[in-house]
Amino acid sequence: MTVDSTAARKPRRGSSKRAGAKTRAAAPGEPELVQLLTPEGERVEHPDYSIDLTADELRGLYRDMVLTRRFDAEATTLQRQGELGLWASLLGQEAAQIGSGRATRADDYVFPTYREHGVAWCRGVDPTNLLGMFRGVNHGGWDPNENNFHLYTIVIGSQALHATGYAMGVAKDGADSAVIAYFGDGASSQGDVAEAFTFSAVYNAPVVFFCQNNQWAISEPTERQTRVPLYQRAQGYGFPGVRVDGNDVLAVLAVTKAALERARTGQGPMLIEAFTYRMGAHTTSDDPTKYRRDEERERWEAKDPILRLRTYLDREGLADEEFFAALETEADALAKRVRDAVRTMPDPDNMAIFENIYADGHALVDEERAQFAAYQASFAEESN
Amino acid sequence: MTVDSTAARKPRRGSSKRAGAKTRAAAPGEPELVQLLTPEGERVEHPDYSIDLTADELRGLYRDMVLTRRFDAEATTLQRQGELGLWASLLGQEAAQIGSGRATRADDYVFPTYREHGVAWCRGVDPTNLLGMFRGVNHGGWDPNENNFHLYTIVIGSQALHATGYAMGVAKDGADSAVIAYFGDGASSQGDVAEAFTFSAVYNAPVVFFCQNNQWAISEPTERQTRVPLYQRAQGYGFPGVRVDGNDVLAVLAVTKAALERARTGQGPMLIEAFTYRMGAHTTSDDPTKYRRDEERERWEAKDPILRLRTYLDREGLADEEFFAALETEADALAKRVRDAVRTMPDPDNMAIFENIYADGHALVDEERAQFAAYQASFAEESN
Amino acid sequence: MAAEKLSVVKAINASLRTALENDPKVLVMGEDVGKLGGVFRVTEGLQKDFGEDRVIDTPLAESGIVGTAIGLALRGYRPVVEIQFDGFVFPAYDQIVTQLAKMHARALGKIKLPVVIRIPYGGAIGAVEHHSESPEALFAHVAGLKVVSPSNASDAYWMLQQAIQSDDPVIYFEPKRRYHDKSELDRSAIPAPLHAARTVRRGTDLTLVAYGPMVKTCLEAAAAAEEEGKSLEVLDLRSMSPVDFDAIQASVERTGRLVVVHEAPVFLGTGAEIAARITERCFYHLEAPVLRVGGYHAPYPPSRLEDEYLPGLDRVLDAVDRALAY
Amino acid sequence: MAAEKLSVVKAINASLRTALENDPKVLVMGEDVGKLGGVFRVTEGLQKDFGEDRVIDTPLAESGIVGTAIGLALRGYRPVVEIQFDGFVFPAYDQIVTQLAKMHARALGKIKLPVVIRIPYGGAIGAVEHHSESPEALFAHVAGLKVVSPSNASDAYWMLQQAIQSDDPVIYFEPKRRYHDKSELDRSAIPAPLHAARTVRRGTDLTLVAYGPMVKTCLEAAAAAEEEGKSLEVLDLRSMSPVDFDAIQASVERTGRLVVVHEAPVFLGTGAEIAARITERCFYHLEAPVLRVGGYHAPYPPSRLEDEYLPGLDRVLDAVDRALAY
Ligand SMILES: Cc1ncc(C[n+]2csc(CCOP(=O)(O)OP(=O)(O)O)c2C)c(N)n1
Ligand SMILES: Cc1ncc(C[n+]2csc(CCOP(=O)(O)OP(=O)(O)O)c2C)c(N)n1
Ligand SMILES: [Mg+2]
Ligand SMILES: [Mg+2]
Repeated sequence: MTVDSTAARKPRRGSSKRAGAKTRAAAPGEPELVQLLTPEGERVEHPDYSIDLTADELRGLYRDMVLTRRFDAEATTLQRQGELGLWASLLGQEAAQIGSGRATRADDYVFPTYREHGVAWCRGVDPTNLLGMFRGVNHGGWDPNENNFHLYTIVIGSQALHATGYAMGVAKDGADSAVIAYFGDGASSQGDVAEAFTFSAVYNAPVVFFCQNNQWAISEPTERQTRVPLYQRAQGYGFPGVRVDGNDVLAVLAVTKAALERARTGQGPMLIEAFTYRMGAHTTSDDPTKYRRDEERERWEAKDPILRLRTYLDREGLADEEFFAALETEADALAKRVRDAVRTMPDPDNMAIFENIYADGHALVDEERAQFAAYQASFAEESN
Repeated sequence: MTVDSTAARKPRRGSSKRAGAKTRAAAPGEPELVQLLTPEGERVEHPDYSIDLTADELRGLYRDMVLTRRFDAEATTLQRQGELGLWASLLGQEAAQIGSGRATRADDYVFPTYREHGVAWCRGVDPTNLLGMFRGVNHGGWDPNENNFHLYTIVIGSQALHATGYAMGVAKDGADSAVIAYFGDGASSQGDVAEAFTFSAVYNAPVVFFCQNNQWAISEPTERQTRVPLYQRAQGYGFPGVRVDGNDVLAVLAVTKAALERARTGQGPMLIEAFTYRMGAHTTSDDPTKYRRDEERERWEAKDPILRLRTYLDREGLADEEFFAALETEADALAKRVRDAVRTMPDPDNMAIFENIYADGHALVDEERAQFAAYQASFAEESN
Repeated sequence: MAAEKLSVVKAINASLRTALENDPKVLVMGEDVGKLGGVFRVTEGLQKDFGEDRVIDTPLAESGIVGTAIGLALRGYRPVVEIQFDGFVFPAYDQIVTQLAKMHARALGKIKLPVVIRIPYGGAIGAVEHHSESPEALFAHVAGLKVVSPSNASDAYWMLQQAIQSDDPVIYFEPKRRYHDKSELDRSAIPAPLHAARTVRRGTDLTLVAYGPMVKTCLEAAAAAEEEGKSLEVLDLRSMSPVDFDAIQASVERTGRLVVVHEAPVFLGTGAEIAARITERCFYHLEAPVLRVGGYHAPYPPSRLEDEYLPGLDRVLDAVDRALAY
Repeated sequence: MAAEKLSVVKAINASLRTALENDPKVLVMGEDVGKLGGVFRVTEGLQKDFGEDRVIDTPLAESGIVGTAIGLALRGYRPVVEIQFDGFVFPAYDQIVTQLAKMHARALGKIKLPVVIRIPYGGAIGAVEHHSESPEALFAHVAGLKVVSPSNASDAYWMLQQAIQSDDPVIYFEPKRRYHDKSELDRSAIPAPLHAARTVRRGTDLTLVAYGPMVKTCLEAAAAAEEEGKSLEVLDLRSMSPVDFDAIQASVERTGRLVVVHEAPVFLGTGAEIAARITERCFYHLEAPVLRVGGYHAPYPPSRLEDEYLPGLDRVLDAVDRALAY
C-alpha cells in the first residue's frame, strides 16, 4: 500500500530544530514512524512534529516512567502474593502512556482501557485506586470526574464510542477541551471502534484515538487484526492517522499534543498509532511462552522507553546521580505505599451488592436487599 | 483528502480501446469515477477498466434494465393497490444492479440487501419470488442455493459478514468462485460492515463489497455517514476501493468483473462504490418530499441509466425498432405475470407459524403447535 | 390547562417538545429523527424548532448511537435515543446491557446515566420481518435498566417526562399499533409514579395484567366477558422493570385468579416472572394457576399470520375461561 | 473403550478433537483458540494437529466471529465458535438472535445453520467484571436457538458431540468453575438425548432442579439435607431450551415441592419459566410454591462479594426449608 503521509496535512507549527539534530526518513517500503529520540538515545528531528523541553520537563517524563514501571512491578508482585486477583501490566508501554498522558490538559477527558496505569498517573489518579478492581473489591470505583479520567473499560472497544459522545458534548458546550480514547491493536477490529471513527468524523468531534499497538492481543499478533499499518485506518474515515514510535516518550508527547491541539481548534478527530511492545504477559493469567519467542522480546528490550531517555539524559548531562538516587528512593516509597494500601484495603460490605444499581431506586432491589439482610441476620441469630 | 487511485493497483488486463473513444479524467478535486458511457450516451475509455461487448450483449443489458424497471414499477403499483404491504423500489439503480449482477458467474454467491431486485433478476430468481416477503406471506423463502442468491437481509449490514464467512469457506474449499455482498451508503456506518472489511482482509477472502451509494439512507444524505467518498474506506483495511458511475451499466459491469476476477485469483477483497441515485422513495411508506428537493431528482434523471444506454444503442444503430417493440411487449407480459401471480398468491397456512423454527425439532414448539391446533379446532367445533 | 384529546404519537412528540424546552441538556438523537421526523413522525417538527444540535440525525449504527449517547450523558446531557424499530435494537444491545446498565454501579454511584431509549415495539401493523417484535424481557432481565411501556396518550406523555427526568437509563417501549389511538391528556395533572401499575377496570372474578398494546385488548376482553357475566379486573402494568408486584398481589388476593397477557413470547416472557412471583406471594389465594397468553416460541411470523400469532380477544377469553374452570 | 476419568476442560477438548477428526467440515474458531489453546486451554493442541485452516484465530470482534461463522455454515461448514467469556458475547448478540436464530425460518427451512457457540459462563472464579455472568435466559427466550449446559465431563463430551451434530444453532454454556472437576467419561456409551434432564439423585420430599455449575451445589445440599432427615431429589436440567418439563413434572408429582437453582439473576431467569409452567402443570400436586434461588437483580459484584451473591449450599437449604415449611 502506498503510505499516505497524513501528517503532512496537519498545520505546521513553528519548528524549533536543535542545532545538529538529524532528521530521520522512513526506510523505503516501511511505514513512516514519527521519532524524536532513537533507541540509542539520540535526538532527531521530524518535519511535522517538534518539541522543545526543559531539563526539568525531561526529568519529569523520566520520573513518570520510572515510577509507573515501579508501581506496575509492585502490582505484579502483589498479584503473585495473592493480594490481587489479576494484573494487566503496562511493562514496555510507559513512553506511550506517559507521553500521551502528559500531553493532556486538566480539562481534557481520558477514556482508558484496562492497562492505562501510566495515563492514570499523569491524570493524578492515585495508583492505589487502580487496584480495587484487580483485587476484587470494586469494578473501578474512582470518581471519573475528579481527574477527568474515566473508569477502566474491559469490554474491548466500547469506550471509543463513549469518548466520541463525550467529545460531541464538549463541542456542543463550545468548550475548547479535547478527549482522548485509548485502545489496543486488537480493539481496532471491533465494530464499536469503527463506529466511533464514523461518528467522530461526521460530527467533527474533538477526540483523539490513541491506539497502543503493542503487537499482541493476548496471543494474536497484529497481523490477525489487519494487513496494513493501523494508523492508515483513519484516512478512509476522513481524518488523519499517524504512526509514532511508542517507545519514544518525546515523539509521543509531541504527536499527541499536536493531535489534541488539532481537536481543540475544531479540526476534528485524529488517530495515533503508538508502535510499542507488550514486554510482559497479557495479564498475570497469561503464559506468553505458548505463542511468542523470547528473541522478539529481546529485540524490543533494546528499544526500552526508559533506557533510551536515560541514555539521552546521561549523554546530555541533564540529570545527575542525585536525581537518579532520589528517584530510586521515591519509587521504593511508592511501592511501599501501594503495598501497604492494598494489604489493608478492606473488603466491601456485603450489602454493597445492592448499592448503586440505580440512582433513583428500584423496588426489586429494595425487596432483595431486605431479604438478603434478613437472611444474613438469621445466621447471626443462629450463632448467638 | 488526497485521492488514492486504488484502481491503479489492480492488475491491468489487455484494454481494447475503441477507435475514437475518449478517455475522461476526473475533474480536479473530485474523486475519480470510473465511467465508460457518459450520461449523454457517449462511449469513453478508462485506463484500468475496459470492456468490449457485442451488440447482443448490449441489448441484453438494456433488456435486463427495462424489465427490472418494469417489474419494479408493477410492484409499486401492487403495493398501492393493497396487494403488497410494502415495496422498496430500485428505481434509478438499474445499471448498478444489472451491471454487477451480470458480472457474476453461476458459481459465485450473492448476498443482497432488500433492494437488489435487479441482481435477483440476473441470478435467475423469479421476480414473483421476491414479492412474498413484501406481501407478508413469508420472510423471503426462496432457496438461496438454487441460484446462489441469499435471502434479502433487512437488518442493515449483517450480510456483509455472512458474505465474508461464505467467501472464507470458498477459499477453504479451494474453489475459484467469488462472493459479492451488497449494501448501501447508510450501511457503511454499521460496525458489522467494518468487521467484514477486517475479516475479509485478514483472511484474504474472495469477496467483493458492492456499495450502492444512492445518496440517501431514508432521509439522511450520505454526509451523515461519511465525510470522504466511501470507496476510500477500503484502503485503511488494506484492500482497494474504487468509485464507479453507478448509472453506467458498462462501467459497473467492467469494474465488478475485474473485482470478482481479482477475488477469484486469490487477490482478496475489493470495495466498489457505485455512485447512483435512489430516484423514488425509500420504500412505499416513505415521503421524500419531507427531506429532499425535486431539483436533485431532476438532476439525476438526466443521468438515467436506461436512457443513456438507449441513446448509445440508437446512436450506434445497435438495436432496431423491432427490438424495442418486442421488449415493450415482453415487459407488459412480465408485469401481467407478476400481477397475476401476486393476486393469486395464497396466504400461508396458520400452522406455518410453527414450521421451520428448528431443523431438528424442539419440545416447546411441539407443545405450542399442539395447543394451537386444539385451540383452532375448538372454533371449528363451535361453528359446527 | 384543560385536558386535550390526542394520539400517542402526538403525545410523545409533545412530551419531547416539553423536555427540550424545559432542559437545555435534553437531546433527541437517532436515525431520521430530523427533517423526516422519524419514520412514525414522532419527532416531527422538533429539529426545525430546536436545531440540528439538539435533534440529531445520526449515522446508521445503533451501537454508535447508544455508545455516543452514553458519552453525552457523561458530559452532562440527557439524550433521548430513538431506535427505529424493535428488531434494530440488537446491534446496540452490548452498549445497553454492558455499559449503559452497569456504569453507574461500576463507578460506585459517582456517575449517572440519564439516557432514555425509545423503541416502537409490537406487531399488528402488517410489517415485514424485524418490525413487530417485543423484546422487553431481554432488557427487564438486566439489572441497571428500567423498562416501561405506556398504553395511552396520557401515560405516553407523562411516563416519557418521568423517564427523561430519571437519572437512570430507561427503555421506553412505544406500542406502535396504538400510535394513532387518541385519548385525553391533561398536562396539568399530577402523574402517577413511573413504575406503579394502574387499575384500568375493576372486577371481582379474575385479574388480567397487561401493558402497552395489550391493555386495550384486555379491556375489550373484559367488556366481552361482562356480557357473559364474568367480572374481570384489568391492570395496566406500565413498568416491566421494576414490576409493581404489590398492585398485582392486592388484586389477586381479591380475585383469586390471574392471567397475564403480552405480545412477547410466553417462554421466559414477563408473564413468567409475574406467574412465579405472584404464585409465591399468593399461594393460598390462587384458585387456579396463573395463566399466560402471549407470542409463541417462534420468530415473529410474516404479517399474514400475525393475527394468529398475536394474543387477541379470543385467546385472552380462552385463558380466562380456563382459569375460571379451576 | 473403557471409562476414563478426566476434567471438563479435557472432555471438551476431546470432544472437539473427535469432531474435527470425524468431519472435515467442522471448524473451531475464536479469539486465541490457536497457539494459546484458548484462555482456559480448552482448544489446546488442536491447531497444531488440525492446522490453522480448521482451528482459526479470529480478529477481536465477536459480531464478526459469529457473522462469518454463519457464512461458513451457509457454505456447508460446521463452525464451533468460542466466545472467550460470558460477558463478551453481547457484541455478537445481534448476529445470534437476528440472524443465526431466524435464518432457517426465514428460508422456510431451505438452509440450515449448524453453528455451535461455546461460552464459558458463571462465577466463583475470583475474576474481574464481565468474566462471571450467566446470560442463558437471554438466549433461551429467543426462538431458533437451543441452549444447553453440561455439569460434568461426560456430558461435556457427549453434549458437545450432539450439539455439533445438530443442524440447529446451539449455545453451549460451559460451567467454568467446574472446568477442572474430574469425572468418568465413557466414550463408548450411548448418550442421553441432548435435551433430556437427568435425575442425579433420587429423593422423596422435594425436587431440586439445577444445571451447569449449580448441579454440584445442589448435590451437596441434598447430602447435607439427608443428614437432617430430608430426602431431596436432584435433577440436572442440562438443557434450558427446550426445557424437559416432563421430567420435572414427573418428579414434582412425586415430591410435591420444587426449588430451582441457578447463578443467573432470579428475575426473568430460567427458574421463572420453570416455576410458571410447573405450577400450571402440577397445580394440584404442589404443596408449596415453586421457590427460586439465584443471583440478585444486580450486576455481578466484585469478586470479593461473589460468595454472598451466588447461591451456595446454605441459600439452597434455606429455600428447601422454606418450601418444606408450607
Ligand atoms: C469484547 C471483548 N472480547 C474479548 C475480550 C477478552 N480480551 C481481553 S484483552 C484482549 C486482547 C486485547 O488486545 P488489544 O486490544 O491489543 O489490547 P492489549 O491487551 O494488547 O493492551 C481480549 C481478547 C474482551 N475483554 N472484550
Ligand atoms: C440495523 C438497522 N437499523 C435501522 C434499519 C431501518 N432502515 C431500513 S433501510 C434504512 C436506510 C438504509 O440506507 P442505505 O444503507 O443507504 O440503503 P438504501 O435503503 O439506500 O438502499 C434504515 C435506517 C434497519 N433496517 N436495520
Ligand atoms: Mg495489543
Ligand atoms: Mg442509500
